[in-house]
Amino acid sequence: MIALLIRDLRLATRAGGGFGLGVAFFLILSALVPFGVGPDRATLAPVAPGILWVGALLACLLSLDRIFALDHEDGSLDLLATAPLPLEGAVAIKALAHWITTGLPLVLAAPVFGLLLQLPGQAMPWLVLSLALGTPALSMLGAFGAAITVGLRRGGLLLSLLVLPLYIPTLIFGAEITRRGAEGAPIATPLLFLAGITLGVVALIPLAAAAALRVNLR
Amino acid sequence: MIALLIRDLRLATRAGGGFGLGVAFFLILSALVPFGVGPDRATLAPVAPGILWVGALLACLLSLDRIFALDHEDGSLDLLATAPLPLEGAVAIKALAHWITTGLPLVLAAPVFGLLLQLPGQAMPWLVLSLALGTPALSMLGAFGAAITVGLRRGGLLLSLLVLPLYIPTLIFGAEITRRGAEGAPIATPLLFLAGITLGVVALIPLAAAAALRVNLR
Amino acid sequence: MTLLVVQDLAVSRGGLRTVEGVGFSLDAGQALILRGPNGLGKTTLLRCIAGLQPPAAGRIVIEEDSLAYAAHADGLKSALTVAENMDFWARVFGGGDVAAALAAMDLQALAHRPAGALSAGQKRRLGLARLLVARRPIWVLDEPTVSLDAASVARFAGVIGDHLAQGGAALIATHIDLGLPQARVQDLTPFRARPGTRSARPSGFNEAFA
Amino acid sequence: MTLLVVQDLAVSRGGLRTVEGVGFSLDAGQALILRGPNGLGKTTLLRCIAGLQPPAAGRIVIEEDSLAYAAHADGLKSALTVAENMDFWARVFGGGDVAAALAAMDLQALAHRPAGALSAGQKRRLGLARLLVARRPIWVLDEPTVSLDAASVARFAGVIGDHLAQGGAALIATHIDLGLPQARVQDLTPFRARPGTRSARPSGFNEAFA
Amino acid sequence: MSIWEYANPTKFMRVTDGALPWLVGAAAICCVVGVVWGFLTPDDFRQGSTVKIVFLHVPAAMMAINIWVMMLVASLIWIIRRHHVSALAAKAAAPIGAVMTLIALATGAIWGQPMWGTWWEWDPRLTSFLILFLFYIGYMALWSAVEDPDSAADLTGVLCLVGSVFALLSRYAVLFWNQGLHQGASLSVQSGERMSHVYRYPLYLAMLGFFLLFLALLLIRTRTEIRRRRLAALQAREMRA
Amino acid sequence: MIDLGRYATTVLAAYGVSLVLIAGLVWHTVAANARARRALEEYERNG
Ligand code: HEM
Ligand SMILES: Nc1ncnc2c1ncn2[C@@H]1O[C@H](COP(=O)(O)OP(=O)(O)OP(=O)(O)O)[C@@H](O)[C@H]1O
Ligand SMILES: Nc1ncnc2c1ncn2[C@@H]1O[C@H](COP(=O)(O)OP(=O)(O)OP(=O)(O)O)[C@@H](O)[C@H]1O
Ligand SMILES: [Mg+2]
Ligand SMILES: [Mg+2]
Repeated sequence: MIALLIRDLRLATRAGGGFGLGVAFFLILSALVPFGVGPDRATLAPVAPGILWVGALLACLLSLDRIFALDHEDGSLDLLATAPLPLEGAVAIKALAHWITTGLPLVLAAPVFGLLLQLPGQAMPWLVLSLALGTPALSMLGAFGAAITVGLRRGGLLLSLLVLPLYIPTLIFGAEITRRGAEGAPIATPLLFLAGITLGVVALIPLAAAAALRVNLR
Repeated sequence: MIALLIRDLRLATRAGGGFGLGVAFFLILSALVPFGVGPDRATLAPVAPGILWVGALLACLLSLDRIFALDHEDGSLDLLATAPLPLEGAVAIKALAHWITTGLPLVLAAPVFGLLLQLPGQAMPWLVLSLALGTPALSMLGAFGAAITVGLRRGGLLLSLLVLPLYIPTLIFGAEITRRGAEGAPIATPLLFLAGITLGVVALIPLAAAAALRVNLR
Repeated sequence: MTLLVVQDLAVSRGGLRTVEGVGFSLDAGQALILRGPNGLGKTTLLRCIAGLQPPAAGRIVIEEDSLAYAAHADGLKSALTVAENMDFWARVFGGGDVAAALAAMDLQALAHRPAGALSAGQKRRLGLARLLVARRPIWVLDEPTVSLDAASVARFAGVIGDHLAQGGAALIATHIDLGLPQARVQDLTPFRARPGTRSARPSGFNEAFA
Repeated sequence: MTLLVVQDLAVSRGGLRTVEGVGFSLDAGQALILRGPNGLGKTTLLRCIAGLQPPAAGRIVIEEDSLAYAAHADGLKSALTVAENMDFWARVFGGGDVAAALAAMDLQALAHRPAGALSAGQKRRLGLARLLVARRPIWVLDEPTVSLDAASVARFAGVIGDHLAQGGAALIATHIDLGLPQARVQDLTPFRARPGTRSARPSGFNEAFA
Repeated sequence: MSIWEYANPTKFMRVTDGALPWLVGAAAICCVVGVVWGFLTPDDFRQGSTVKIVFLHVPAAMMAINIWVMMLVASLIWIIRRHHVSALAAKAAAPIGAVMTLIALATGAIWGQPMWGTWWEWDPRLTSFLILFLFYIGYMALWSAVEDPDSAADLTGVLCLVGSVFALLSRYAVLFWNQGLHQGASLSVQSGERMSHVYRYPLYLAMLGFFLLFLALLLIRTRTEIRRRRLAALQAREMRA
Repeated sequence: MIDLGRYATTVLAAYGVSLVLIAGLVWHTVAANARARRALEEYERNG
């Protein structure tokens, strides 16, 4: 299991491995939105929490297909399935590796992008907290979508289509936390919900993902 | 050339070919943004043109890697390069096929998404017009980015990173047209610029893309 | 000691049976070579035995986690070096001496080269070296010598011989001669699922309503 | 008539020369088989002749658009049927009788099967059938018979024979016997770029400042 | 005789062959009578003639949800007992459900224009329907993307399970999200009880009609899928020959 | 024709859209069914 985690992280940091590209994408998106929307603080500030969360979600989404597709292509996945690891564990580890290479950098870099989008200062800690709580769920759900589409050529967009509706509750609560944080409103309820979703997802989705993977390996 | 166009379109409409998934992604994005930003018309309407354009751009972006990556993987690209087609022509055709399967549906479906984001009615025609003018440039620039990243494993996010800055001018003028349309302001200048950009891109980028492709095939 | 027993096995691919009625058993120290024309169903049969797809009929008796499968794709990461690739599989399969495996397949000189920068035959050798660190008694090999030159084929035959001598077993699908005199050869052609007869019925879904 | 002349060719891969000083010429009706151990540089040499990478030194004289290259990857679209795949390549290369090509490689029965649902050997046969619709005099083939069974190898040897008889030529890298008695065989081993000597210097960038 | 015997395609075909004409007739009568009757009801004092839309809107909305539930049940049957007919029934139901969702959305949007002065409002109920529509689309896209029919059934089954959980979750999330922010235009005006008899009976009839219509279409589509499977199997058999 | 008052377009549009959608669905269902049946019958006759 640890060997798998180390390998995935090592692959991500190798040339072309895509480490940090999630952050870069997030940066570009945060930079693009003002171009599309216009630069005034009055227009930007109210939508900043939402845009930041949508951006984080898209940055996650773009790298999802790598979770299994490459391993499937080069045959590693077949070999992993015959290895003495439970497939559920392998799925969870791969989702974890995805989170470490994509979600974690986003969490750490989020305040910078908050600045770009004129997010009020007092919302920053909440932005970081909500991302830290929510992104593991995004990675895990993404792994599920990736497992479902892995056999299919060009699963890319289909993957997005399947995964995005699953992201909605996380997105709603995450953005709500940040927005309430910006307004100084109480955030206990959405925080609880978000934590609950993440826990549930991390506990149960590996089973579904492993089942889907087994079907696709047939 | 026509054989190539027909093959690409046929592949797109086959099972898993991804036709219409661009629109689906656009739909999902338009549906997600309000979840992030909040449901009020007052917050949504002013950012709608920008969000719509950013959404169209991302929908395009997500399907870019398919332009060459699949052909590279299965060796078709090597064979195409040794075929009696000018590579520039092949690139242009593949960009055209990408536009027909991704850009065109976006243009046609845009008004519906405008509704979701509370875009004022009088802006609709301008939204459609600006997308119709701008998306060919997006496809062509995307083909260039795809050509540059084709050899690289996991070019996906790198591709986004390279292409997004190239998209900025198109995005600015496209969103500006829509925004001015919503306010009833004159739109001649950005329209001209947008048309100019698209023309220039379509005429010149195939050369650059073919050159990049040749390097990557070495 | 019998490591693998296959009884009256039928496998299906794309909803259609490919071979049926296949039966054999594999004892420690034995190698069995499966032959048959292209498209007969050898790959499907091996995947089924490796547990990657369910059989359409029949039984496969095998101890859990006793099998190492080498498919056509080698499962190599082109960004990792040869040694890193091997290390990973050694750790996943719990053990195995990487250096010895590399030496056995003559890959020491390439140990620090990224796997993507190997030639076709070198990649294949690396894929086969993985078997040595998997420490599994049964090797299931699908056309293992594709792209290998004559010297490498001989070297690999030696590796298989050692494995058998240590009480292992090997099940190999191949079209070319491996130079393994001790191996039994089974031609699968007679087991082709016959069309027209009931037995060639589409597998599953109430036999396509026969 | 001479179709291809190679003079004093050196090719490099990953910034390092693999073979050098290679020279041969290929006339109409001739076949040349290149042999050499794994990793020598056969694939690199063939890609260079196919125009996919520039030579490090030496000359390749060949008419434009007179060459069909079959690499290890077959360039098949798994979502398209066998016939659609062939149609496409036939139209790109301007001509060629698809039905005849499919018949020559015994693929008629599979014409309407998606290429993704073929076995390894069937895919390979389809990849080779493409040569027949390309209508190019020179065939450059990199291990063409990988995964083929004995009957298919013989069939393919027949196809090459016909091609040569019609004034074509073939340049083939392979490790196994193709059953082409009329072919010349050239062993590339003596042309291995020697390390240490000046000639093995890294290719390009002013010979790495040599 | 157990209900599972209908999982035998031959039996299913035979039984539905006899039942279909009756079902189609009943569906047609109920739909036409219900909707026309609804169309002829007098105007509401507050909503004017727009109240007539309710006879399409409510049955469609009801079916949109129920069809997803039916798909969930069918998927579970497939996953647990592996009855092919039920997997195919789930596949056949999805497009019907998607169209029903679309009708509810479209009539709602058209209705919203005079009532709320806007085509679209991010009201929780409307939003939930949009999300439901997305789930339908994803489900159908997955079916069409997977080539092997049994794998497709397995994968869509898993998706349907997970999707159902998340559809419910989304419903609560959306309610939470739009709490107190909304302009209060959500006109769940009259609950069924308070609805006057003039509207109630045609509404019930239209609901019955939509339900029967769904059943009829479902059976026909399932039969289509079964035939397709058989044809594919026969063709594959011949190809191998 | 009954009087729909000032909401005539709204009501008619709602009915129109629904009708078109349902008609489309029914047509698709019936056509696909007929196609599948014909294909299968033809196949069983020939082979
Ligand atoms: C655009 C989207 C709309 C959607 C998705 C939608 C959805 C729904 C749903 C799910 C129901 C519940 C059906 C049931 O519980 O059986 C419903 C009922 C209803 N809707 Fe809509 N609706 C929309 C717009 C509207 C508009 C604009 C109006 C009127 C101004 C409206 C009026 C009603 C009425 C009167 C009912 C019946 C309430 C009841 O029986 O309790 N809806 N709608
Ligand atoms: N997805 C599929 N749908 C239908 N038929 C398939 C599918 N995949 C493979 N087949 C068919 O199943 C048969 C068995 O394939 P398999 O790959 O097991 O053959 P094989 O014996 O390994 O052949 P080879 O020697 O060429 O590798 C082939 O005839 C092939 O055409
Ligand atoms: N990207 C690379 N960087 C460095 N060296 C490379 C790279 N790719 C290939 N090589 C080396 O170049 C040499 C020639 O490779 P090539 O693929 O041409 O060999 P080959 O003769 O075709 O061998 P085989 O019979 O195994 O296919 C090999 O030793 C290989 O290790
Ligand atoms: Mg095989
Ligand atoms: Mg080679």
